Amino acid sequence: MQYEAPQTLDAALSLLAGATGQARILAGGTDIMVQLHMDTTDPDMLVDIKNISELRAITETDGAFTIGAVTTGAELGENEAVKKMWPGVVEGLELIGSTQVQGRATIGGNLCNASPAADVIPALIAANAITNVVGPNGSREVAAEDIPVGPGKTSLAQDEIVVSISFPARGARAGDAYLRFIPRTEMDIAVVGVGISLEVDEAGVCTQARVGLGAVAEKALLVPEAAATLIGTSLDDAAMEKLAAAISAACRPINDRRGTIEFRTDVAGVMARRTAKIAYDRAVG
Amino acid sequence: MAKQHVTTTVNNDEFEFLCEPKASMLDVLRDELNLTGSKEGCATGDCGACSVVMDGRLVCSCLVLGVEMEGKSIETIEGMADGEKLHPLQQQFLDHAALQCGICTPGVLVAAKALLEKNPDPTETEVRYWLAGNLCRCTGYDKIIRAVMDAAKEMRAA
Amino acid sequence: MASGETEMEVEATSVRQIFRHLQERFPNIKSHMVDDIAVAIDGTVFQDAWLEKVTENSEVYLLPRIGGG
Amino acid sequence: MDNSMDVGYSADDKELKFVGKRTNRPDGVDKVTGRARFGADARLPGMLYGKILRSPHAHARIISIDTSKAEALSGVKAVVTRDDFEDRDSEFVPAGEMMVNYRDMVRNIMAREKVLYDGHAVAAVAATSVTIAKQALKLIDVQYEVLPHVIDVVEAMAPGAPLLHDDLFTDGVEPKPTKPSNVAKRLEFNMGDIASGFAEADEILEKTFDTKPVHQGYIEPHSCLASFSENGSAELWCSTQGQYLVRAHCSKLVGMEISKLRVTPSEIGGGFGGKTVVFIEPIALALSKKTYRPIKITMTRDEVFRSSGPTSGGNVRVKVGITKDGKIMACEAELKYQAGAFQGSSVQPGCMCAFAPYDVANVNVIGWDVLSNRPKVAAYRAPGAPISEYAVECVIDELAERIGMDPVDFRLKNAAKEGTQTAYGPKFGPVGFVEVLEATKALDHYKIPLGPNQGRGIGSGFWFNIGGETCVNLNVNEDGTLTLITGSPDIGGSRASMCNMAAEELGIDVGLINPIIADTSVLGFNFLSAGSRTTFACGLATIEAARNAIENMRKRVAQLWDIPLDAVVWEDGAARPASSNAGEFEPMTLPEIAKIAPKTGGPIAGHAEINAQGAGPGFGTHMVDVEVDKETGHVKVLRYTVIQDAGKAIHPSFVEGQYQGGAVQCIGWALNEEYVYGEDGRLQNSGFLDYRIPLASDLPMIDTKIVEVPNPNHPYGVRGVGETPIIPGLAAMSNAISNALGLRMSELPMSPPKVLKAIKEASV
Repeated sequence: MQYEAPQTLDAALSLLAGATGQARILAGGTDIMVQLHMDTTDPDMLVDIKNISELRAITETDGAFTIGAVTTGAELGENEAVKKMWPGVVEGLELIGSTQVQGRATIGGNLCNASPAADVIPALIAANAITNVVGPNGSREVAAEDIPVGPGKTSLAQDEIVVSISFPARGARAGDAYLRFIPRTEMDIAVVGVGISLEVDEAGVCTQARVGLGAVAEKALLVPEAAATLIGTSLDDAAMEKLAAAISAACRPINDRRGTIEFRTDVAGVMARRTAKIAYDRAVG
Repeated sequence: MAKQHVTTTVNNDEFEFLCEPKASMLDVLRDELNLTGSKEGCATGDCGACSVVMDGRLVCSCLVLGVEMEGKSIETIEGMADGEKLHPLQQQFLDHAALQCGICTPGVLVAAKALLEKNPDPTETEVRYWLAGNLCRCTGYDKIIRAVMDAAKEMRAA
Repeated sequence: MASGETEMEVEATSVRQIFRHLQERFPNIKSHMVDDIAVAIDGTVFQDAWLEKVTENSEVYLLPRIGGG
Repeated sequence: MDNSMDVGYSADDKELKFVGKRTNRPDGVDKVTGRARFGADARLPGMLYGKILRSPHAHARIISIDTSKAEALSGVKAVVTRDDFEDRDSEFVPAGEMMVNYRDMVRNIMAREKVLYDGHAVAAVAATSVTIAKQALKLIDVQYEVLPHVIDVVEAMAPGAPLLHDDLFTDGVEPKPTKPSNVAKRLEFNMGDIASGFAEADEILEKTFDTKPVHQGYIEPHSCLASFSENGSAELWCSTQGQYLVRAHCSKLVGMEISKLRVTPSEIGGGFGGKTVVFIEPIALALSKKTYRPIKITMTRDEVFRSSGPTSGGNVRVKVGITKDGKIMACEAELKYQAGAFQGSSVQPGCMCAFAPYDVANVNVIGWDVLSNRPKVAAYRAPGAPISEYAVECVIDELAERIGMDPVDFRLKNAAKEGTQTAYGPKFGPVGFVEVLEATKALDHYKIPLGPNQGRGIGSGFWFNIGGETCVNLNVNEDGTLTLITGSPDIGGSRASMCNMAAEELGIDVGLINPIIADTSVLGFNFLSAGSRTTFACGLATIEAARNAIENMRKRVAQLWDIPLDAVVWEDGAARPASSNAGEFEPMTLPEIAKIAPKTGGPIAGHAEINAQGAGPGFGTHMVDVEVDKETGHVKVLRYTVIQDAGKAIHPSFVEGQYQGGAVQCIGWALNEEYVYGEDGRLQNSGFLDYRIPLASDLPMIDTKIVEVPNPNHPYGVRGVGETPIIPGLAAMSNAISNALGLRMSELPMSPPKVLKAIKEASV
């Protein structure tokens, strides 16, 4: 295996384009290192993208944030501006693994690892985040929910790199949240994860909402029918019941060592209600 | 598999070594640099026994490639005491009997030190969550948490 | 104990002598069973203690050896 | 041992200077600086790396093993398979921990006719690097005939279940079975008349409980370094709870004389019973014997879970009858324990402990030792007891609730005490269960009001504790310091306890004693650091060695002063004339005696070679408060208190540590830990990510209350404390959750899906 740590995006792209055999991008490495140890990946080349400055930057333009793909959980957690605007996204990234993992795991890595149970993806989906991708043929924008296509699989080509993730500007009365269910209090993979972002009017009525749902399907899902249950309501009990039902209906989980179909379907609804409440409280302020 | 040349700093000492690209920083520390204080409990980032600080960030050395040490500054358990003077955390761990078998201790100490440098006055809950990635099977964590809290107090008073 | 007997009186001054009596009386007892037995003499448990003394009125119980983690 | 050993004084009648004090841990600084050398920290010049090929099948016949391609790989120095280990006859021999059958052990360390579990070793390679060794494993061609497998204990007992061994006939049933089965053994313990006991009962409750296999979860993987010499001797460095047992097993499995194998125990990174047997050590020796190079083998975490020795899962039916005023009249239980792929589960101690905490006239306990396609179990803290006592304590708690009696009062009413006849054999000597329960009742914890969705649970537990073979040398050095040499690996601070006792005896400062854990060439046989024996047995030997050293020093002084030995006494670290009648002599201090030792007969030492007897049983009670999230089934532990009789806490910090660590292992076992197998019989959670041991963030502080009812068979009253703390917590947790929810659960772990399911079923 060859290891390369290019300093520029162009150099990284040409390494990927010129690779013979399998080339993989190394961001935080918290998944790839485990796969290397367990002998479940054997790439011919690893391209470490952490030294590329555009991938590290966090910028804001008129309330719209762009976060570099290799921003770690620890770094994002220290950025007060992002935390204020997108607390749910920060929560999603910060919930991954331990303090130690937080020092390494990146927002782009968690997205591109494409785990069905990834914590940041439902939050990104809810936030309507756009992924900025570059490849040999230039750049393109891809909605966060369109990056993963199945467990460990993305819609990206081998020679494409996620440079950053952009978040739209939004009104003052907006809030987002991410909650997951795990058996312990830390260190576990989500059994269910729900990200919700919403905006309310002056009367506290929800005008816009997006709901992302993780760990209950082959990939994280955008659930518009769940969002629809919130719009036009003040998240009263009836709306919350409808939300839970819509979420449970969207679940198509499996039985595995982390949870049963029945449990995941039930708890997804519970988590959705709790997440919505937090997002709403943040929006109302 | 061609080895790569790496220059790095560990506990303020400069090291040069040749590294297999797949080797982890933990492998390098233990097998190349003979710094066996960092322990391998899982090699998958789940136990924290290999915790080190790299350029100011607490990381699991099993989740970092050895070649990524190039140009970095690493702090391990071996650099924690100042000559014969133990770090307050080390002394508090002894005073509190915060270790039984001692295999998790280096990782816990490195992680706790990183916490106190960032947050000199943590609550018990903050200590518990910061150390959630450091598994200890012997102590039930009680004496570890007390030792960290008391070390924080001692360091604030100093 | 063999043949449904659960209590017996033996004359012995040591644990080893008790075991000998048992093996004479119940020839089917395998030697490893004797090795695998502990005794309690008047409430105190002894393992592998052939030479331990018993007195005339000692209450001796046989029990399986105990290990631990 | 000389049981008439003069105990001198009881713990009460003298001011103790070091016993009972929180002294510095002699190995502490090395362990907080990273200097301490654990199993994987050793290396030798010319060292090769060993890796083991493991079965991907739960059950398969090995048709052939072709290692030729692996052997041809550059850098590979040796390959071993079943052919490199001589077969052994089926014969049970006592080898410390339990009876051992080397025919089974030789098959467990390297599969022979069949692989019997996912992860069973099939071949091993020694190569110049780990990378090459791993590559070589891929080149070994093993042809398997895959066979049907069975994982669950009840299914394994059913007629027609896939058979692991076609020559296994159930022992202990009449008439002797003519057909083989997976049931290795039936055992039964009886006392009184169970039928009439139930006839006198007003309330009878019968329930069946299920527990899953769990792993000890020590953080340090097994690791060893073996070096065979051309002269037929070998050295072995490894992480173990007993270097002498490693020597016994390895010399047998590798075929060498005991004197030619020298085993050095590394610092041990946790064991809890799991490091009482051998897995990789004979393989490393065999590879070294082929290459005459040092061989290092370190298990990965995946291998630790798949291929070491977790504890049994069990299925336990309990029936208890009580009078309406709370007297237990009859107890019955049937225990089915998984042994794994070879016989020898912990069902026997499980049976013996089941009802031991209670004074009951009529008891019947039946145990079954059952094989299935899982790794052969090893000990895990009080092996067998947590499973049976969990079931019993849940039933006891529910019965107390039925008759409206406080659960502590109910236990107090029935508690075993001195003179209580146990079902497993002896009558108890002095025991502290009543004192433990009274201390429990007095706790502030017991009075704290609970909020909504919160519950409080109590559970109690009993463990025998043991003694065993122990040797200690105490060398008086020429500068007046002492070197204390023991053969018991220090798994949680025992060096400090030994030094406390030696210093107390010698009347000198504890800092003058330097303790060393010896390799097998230094001392005679020492049993394991297990069974809660170390502080008791190694402590007895340490005390005896100290007294022996004192006697030797008194002899020298008596000769110098030219007075009889009994005219010289030892007080406060010095020899003194017994009275003014003995003559006028200035006391001679230990350093003074040591300094002139060459001129008075040569070096001075004390030693002891004993088989420690008379261990004192340990009783404990745990009290826990939990809060249940009724929408998700998630359980949060709010408060936890461990109350246990230590006999005497030689070093209170490490006694508390045993209580706290045991309690948290209970929490893990109760809430989340379990071996999860797929339909294919393969383990699905062989890492700390999905084998979920408790984290710092999951827990509150663990409060402790040390009760001290001295064991009369130890000079300071020690009972041993390591095992009992893992027993009471399983039922305490279950009872707390039951109390919070108003429903009773009867399986472990009480993971969120199971708790939520129980809530939903109860609300239907």
